[in-house]
Amino acid sequence: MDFELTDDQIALQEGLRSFCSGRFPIEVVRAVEATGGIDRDRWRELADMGTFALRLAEDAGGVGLGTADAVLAFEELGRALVPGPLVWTHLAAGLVDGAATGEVVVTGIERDDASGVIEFPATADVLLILDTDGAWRVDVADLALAPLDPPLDPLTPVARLTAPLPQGAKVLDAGPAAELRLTGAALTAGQLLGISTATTDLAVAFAKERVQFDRPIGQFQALKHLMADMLTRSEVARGAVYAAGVTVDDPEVGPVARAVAAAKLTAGEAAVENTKTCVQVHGGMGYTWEVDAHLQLKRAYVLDAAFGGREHWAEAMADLAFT
Amino acid sequence: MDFELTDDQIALQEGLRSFCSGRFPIEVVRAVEATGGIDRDRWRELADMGTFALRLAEDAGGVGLGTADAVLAFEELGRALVPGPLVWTHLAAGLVDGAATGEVVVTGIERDDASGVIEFPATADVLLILDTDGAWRVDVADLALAPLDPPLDPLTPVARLTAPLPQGAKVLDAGPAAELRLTGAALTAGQLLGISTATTDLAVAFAKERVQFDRPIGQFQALKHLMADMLTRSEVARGAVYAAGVTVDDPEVGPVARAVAAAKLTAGEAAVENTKTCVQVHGGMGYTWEVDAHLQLKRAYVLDAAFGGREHWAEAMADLAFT
Amino acid sequence: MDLRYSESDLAFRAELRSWLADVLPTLPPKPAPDDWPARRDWDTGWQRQLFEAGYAGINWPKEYGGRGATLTEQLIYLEETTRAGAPYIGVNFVGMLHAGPTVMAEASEEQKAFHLPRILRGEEVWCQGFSEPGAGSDLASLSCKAFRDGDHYVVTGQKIWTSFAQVADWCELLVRTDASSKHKGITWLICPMDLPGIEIRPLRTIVGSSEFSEVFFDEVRVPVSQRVGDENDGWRIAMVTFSFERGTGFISDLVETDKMISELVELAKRVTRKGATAWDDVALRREIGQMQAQMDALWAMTKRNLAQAERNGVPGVGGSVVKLYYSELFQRLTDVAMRLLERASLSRDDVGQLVGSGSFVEERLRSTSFTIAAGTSQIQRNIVAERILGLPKDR
Amino acid sequence: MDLRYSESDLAFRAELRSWLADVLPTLPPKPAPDDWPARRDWDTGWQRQLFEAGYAGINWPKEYGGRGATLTEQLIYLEETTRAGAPYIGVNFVGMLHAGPTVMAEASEEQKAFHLPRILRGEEVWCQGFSEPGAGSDLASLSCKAFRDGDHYVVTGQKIWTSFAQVADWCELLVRTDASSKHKGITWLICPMDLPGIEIRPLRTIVGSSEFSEVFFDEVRVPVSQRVGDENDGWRIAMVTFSFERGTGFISDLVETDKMISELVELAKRVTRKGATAWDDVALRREIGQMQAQMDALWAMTKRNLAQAERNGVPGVGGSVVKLYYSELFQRLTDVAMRLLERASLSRDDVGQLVGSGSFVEERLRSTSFTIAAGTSQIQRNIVAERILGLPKDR
Repeated sequence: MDFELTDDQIALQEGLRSFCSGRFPIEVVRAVEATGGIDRDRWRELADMGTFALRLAEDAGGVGLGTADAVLAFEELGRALVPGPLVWTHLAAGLVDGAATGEVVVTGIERDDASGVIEFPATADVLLILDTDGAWRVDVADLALAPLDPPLDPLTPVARLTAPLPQGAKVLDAGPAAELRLTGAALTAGQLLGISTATTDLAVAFAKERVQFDRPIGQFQALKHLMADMLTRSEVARGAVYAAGVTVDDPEVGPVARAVAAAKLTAGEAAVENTKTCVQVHGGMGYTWEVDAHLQLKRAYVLDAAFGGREHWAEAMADLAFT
Repeated sequence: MDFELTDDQIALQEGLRSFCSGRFPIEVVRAVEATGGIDRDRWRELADMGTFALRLAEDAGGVGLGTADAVLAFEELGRALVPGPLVWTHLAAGLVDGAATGEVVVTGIERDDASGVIEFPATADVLLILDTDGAWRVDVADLALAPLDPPLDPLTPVARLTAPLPQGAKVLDAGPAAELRLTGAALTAGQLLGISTATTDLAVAFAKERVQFDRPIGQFQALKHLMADMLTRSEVARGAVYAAGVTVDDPEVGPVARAVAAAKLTAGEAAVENTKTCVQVHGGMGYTWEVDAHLQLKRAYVLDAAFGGREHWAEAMADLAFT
Repeated sequence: MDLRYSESDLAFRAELRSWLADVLPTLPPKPAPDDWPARRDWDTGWQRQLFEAGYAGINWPKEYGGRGATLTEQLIYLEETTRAGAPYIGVNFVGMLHAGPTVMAEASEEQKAFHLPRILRGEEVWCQGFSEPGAGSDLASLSCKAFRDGDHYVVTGQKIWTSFAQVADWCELLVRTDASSKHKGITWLICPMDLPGIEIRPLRTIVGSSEFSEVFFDEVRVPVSQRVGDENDGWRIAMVTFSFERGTGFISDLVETDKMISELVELAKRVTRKGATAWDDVALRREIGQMQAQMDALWAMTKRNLAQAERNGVPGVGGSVVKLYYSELFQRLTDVAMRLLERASLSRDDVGQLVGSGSFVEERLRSTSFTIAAGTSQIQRNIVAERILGLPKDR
Repeated sequence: MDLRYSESDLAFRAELRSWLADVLPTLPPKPAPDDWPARRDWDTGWQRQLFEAGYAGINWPKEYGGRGATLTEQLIYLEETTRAGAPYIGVNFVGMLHAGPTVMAEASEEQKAFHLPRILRGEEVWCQGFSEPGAGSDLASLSCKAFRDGDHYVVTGQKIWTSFAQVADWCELLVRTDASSKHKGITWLICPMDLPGIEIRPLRTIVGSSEFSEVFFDEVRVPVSQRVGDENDGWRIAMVTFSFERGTGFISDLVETDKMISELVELAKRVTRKGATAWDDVALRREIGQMQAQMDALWAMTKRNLAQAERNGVPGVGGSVVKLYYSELFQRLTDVAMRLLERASLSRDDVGQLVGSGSFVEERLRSTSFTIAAGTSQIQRNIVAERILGLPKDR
């Protein structure tokens, strides 16, 4: 047992981080509001970095890495607030032609999701549907959609289904589809973890700079303690998120669903609570569109609701651990 | 509308407070641990102050005041941690001979309380039972009891019923018994409010005195804010508790059960959270038997569980307000 | 302790309720959120209507056109208008709740006679020039400076978080007139917003709206006669403003919060999961029941504050307690809504049958400011700890 | 990242588990809680048994009688012993987890050779003389003073919160040797507890127990040879002790917390209300599910801390994070139990069929100390904010 990143994993993490800061600086991220949440050129660059093909076998044109590695990559994507249906397109790699290479953008939904909310309706090509029988694909162009404006997250446009979901073409059976769902939750937890860390960094940097009452506000114990709690939530969630990745790859080390439950729940908690705190630490500036704190907050809520919210996973954990 | 204490109410409050500090200083309170939770002489003094006969009509030998006044009195009894089945004996005044005068000590239980826990088993004379059909009396001497040691609160000794409760002799019909239950909850909320205020005072006094890092610890923002939250919880609960008293007396001003729900829930919250915080503010000293903080904490838990805990009242409030 | 409304209170409530029932359906449609001139017209039109019906400034003195009634009637007014869904105070906010009461307490007779009736009649719109980029929680460190030049103050500097600046006629403006003293070097001016040298740049908020602006002053000449109180006594006067804000200023927010709890229940009844409605979920019921209990308690406390203000004339620091408690309660409430909505929370528009879902999402975002604006929760806790509990000041 | 246990880890776990299964049923009955001599015998007897079986000091070097194994094996040891309900470390706590590791890191070869094997064999019991009535969170302000008199330090002063003082042979004692400096005027002594001038007064805790004492020193003569490290270098050495406490010192508490969650579920299944068990209540299930998720996350984080300690040799400040999180989780857990038990929470004895109810009540009281002892949560948050996040120090 050595639950620390390997040198390869550190290299992957650093590679993604430098890619994101180079190609997805916040101005680029903010600009996708005007283009339906996706910039096709940058999307292909994401594909070139292996974002979608990361876990695909090498002989299928993939990178051949595991979920533990993918979680690290998605942490970086989350940290940089990279927009788009990243997790769904990643899950679709190998199931939907062109997903792995970034030619086709795939969004997704659970068939029993009563909200009928579709993300990236104007820019995604394919909708992946998960249900208890398997995974299915539908062309987004074939869906009856009504606009929903404005979205919660300006970088995650949404629409609403106005007719029942078509059955779609089956791309996966029930068993592997269930695994796909858990993988999706684990990767989303990775993004949430990235946000929870980024927002802590943003709050701390601001608190060191901002002076009130003749001292940096980070010297006030009340704010200091808020930020200590941010770090605590992030670091605890990091344990669970990394463990979930490892467990998906190697179910012998523990029950996969339970590991994913712990990851999704604690990462959602860390991201939502930390982004709220970051806004608070910023005071009035946190309430502006100009400061990035609101983008982190909004994305945290979007991802917290994806692949099962905290209540879902709390109940699932109770069932998994005690029955 | 003038939701401030009248001069008579202020006089009542001050009278009780000075009585409690004179006759129930903490040494006297602590000493009842050795005598089963009650000192009969002091109990009669409580009766002489009108504690039990307060709401009894003057022609029945009572003081003829209302529940709004009784709530103020019980706040003071709570503040001073006066021990004994004060609420039950007060409720029994007029129903059980000798209760009003302090000759007979009355404890009580809800018939459907699965715990079967009886308070003051060795010292109370009569057990009052509340159920959906009314109120009933049983002699404590006739109960089959097994000891429970040690009690949560050293000043609230308990035992457990080892046989089903006898039916008892009916002393009240269903309707007035239901009112009695609400009054009991309101008076208990009064005690909880008193504790939440007393424990705030204790924490603040300590924080002004105790020096660490060359300054009074009350200057540290983290502790300051903990205590600000104590005051906030207490004052909000005070509104609800006083309103509950007024509403019991004058149901035209609002639904009684809802007013009691708000009072019992917020006062329980204030007392439990504040007493925990008081222990924390005291640091190591809060963990000792010598400092009174633990007695407040333990009593807060005892009273929070009496006449319906917070979950009970939260659910009741949802039903009362929204169905 | 008496919670009964008097006969005259009850009559007032009945009369107001019936007036609202008549008038509200006749209001013109609301203008677009960012059309500020139209919003000014709409909001001041409503203020004028209130004035004509005798409902403007319930507890303002009659001599300025107010109703001269009790705080209890003010409470009833806020309850009834909020519950009936009457228009929000809107652009009249600063005039009615901040600048007006301050002018009433501290300004000269001429200033009072000029401004107060106009505020009540909806003829004047005010904005607030207090906060600066460098002076937020530490407001007294403000640096927008003014020097005397004959009969004028010449003002240069920047303000921020100025609501309705685009359409305001007047600004309650705090300026630094003595750089050698912190609290005792501040002056309170009534600044006409049409003077040369004032530039307004709207700020975009977390919800994308533009009610706040940055306001830049470049050698703006404000007549000395526009000063309220003495030179360098502006901090004390500003504290009067805050005591109103922290006193009874939050009552309509409380009524709003109470209403939101009921609306959350309605929303929960519309959300289905696992073949039942979310309102059948006992955890949610307890959570909402707890919040309603806390809300009822807070409301009861407010009635106590009111009774104390009625007796002593001045609202106490109890307002900090109200603000701390309701702002966190409101945020919790909207967070419960976010969890309840699950992926239906992804839009600020109502999602299908879930009437109201969008407004809860919007309120979740908007309410992030509740623990920040008008004194952060951290500042409020300091106030409670130091002024009520007497704990030693930070050093 | 690898969460697989190695073959040798698995073998160690199997062997230990089987040994525990054999040995635990043969243990004599536990002595009464306040019979300290009997408890000393019992606890040191168990330590001796561990030693003889090769399980004392899993990660202590072999030269002192330890097993010289990895931190992973230490983790397995703590998991298996806690899960099997093996005796708590008891009076060996200070020796095994505080004084021992400090002696190992900082003491002379003679001191190490003398004490370490004896601690492992259960022949020495230690207590801690750090805190004073006036020096709690601000430990460095301690005033128990020692002056040199030839080959002795003469110690006069008072210590508090000294666990097991009644039966300890040695005390890790911090004394003030230079009043002119705060942190650099402290010396770390190994004080024999049988010296003349030492008086022990047990303190009664919130649960009525007497494991802590106040210890009074009246001109106690401690040989200079008993000093660890240099004179006035004791603060640095004490920090070494804390780094162990804040490093891997909480692992058994985590295992204990995890076990308590399962026991809470068992208890919930025994509590009936409204014709169902409390475990059928979805709110409780979610609450417990959430706590289990947090616990699993914390456990995973601990494995990361361990991997880092294994690589770098020294446990990091991550221990503050562990302590903050688990202590509040544990308190929350016991608070849930109190609500669940309703009036059955009125006793620290099990109420009828509710096996375990009493221990949850006791733990609720006992755990009030978790956010206080070994650095309050306030101090831990300062550490996290200043040392990990680099926020400026308070002034």
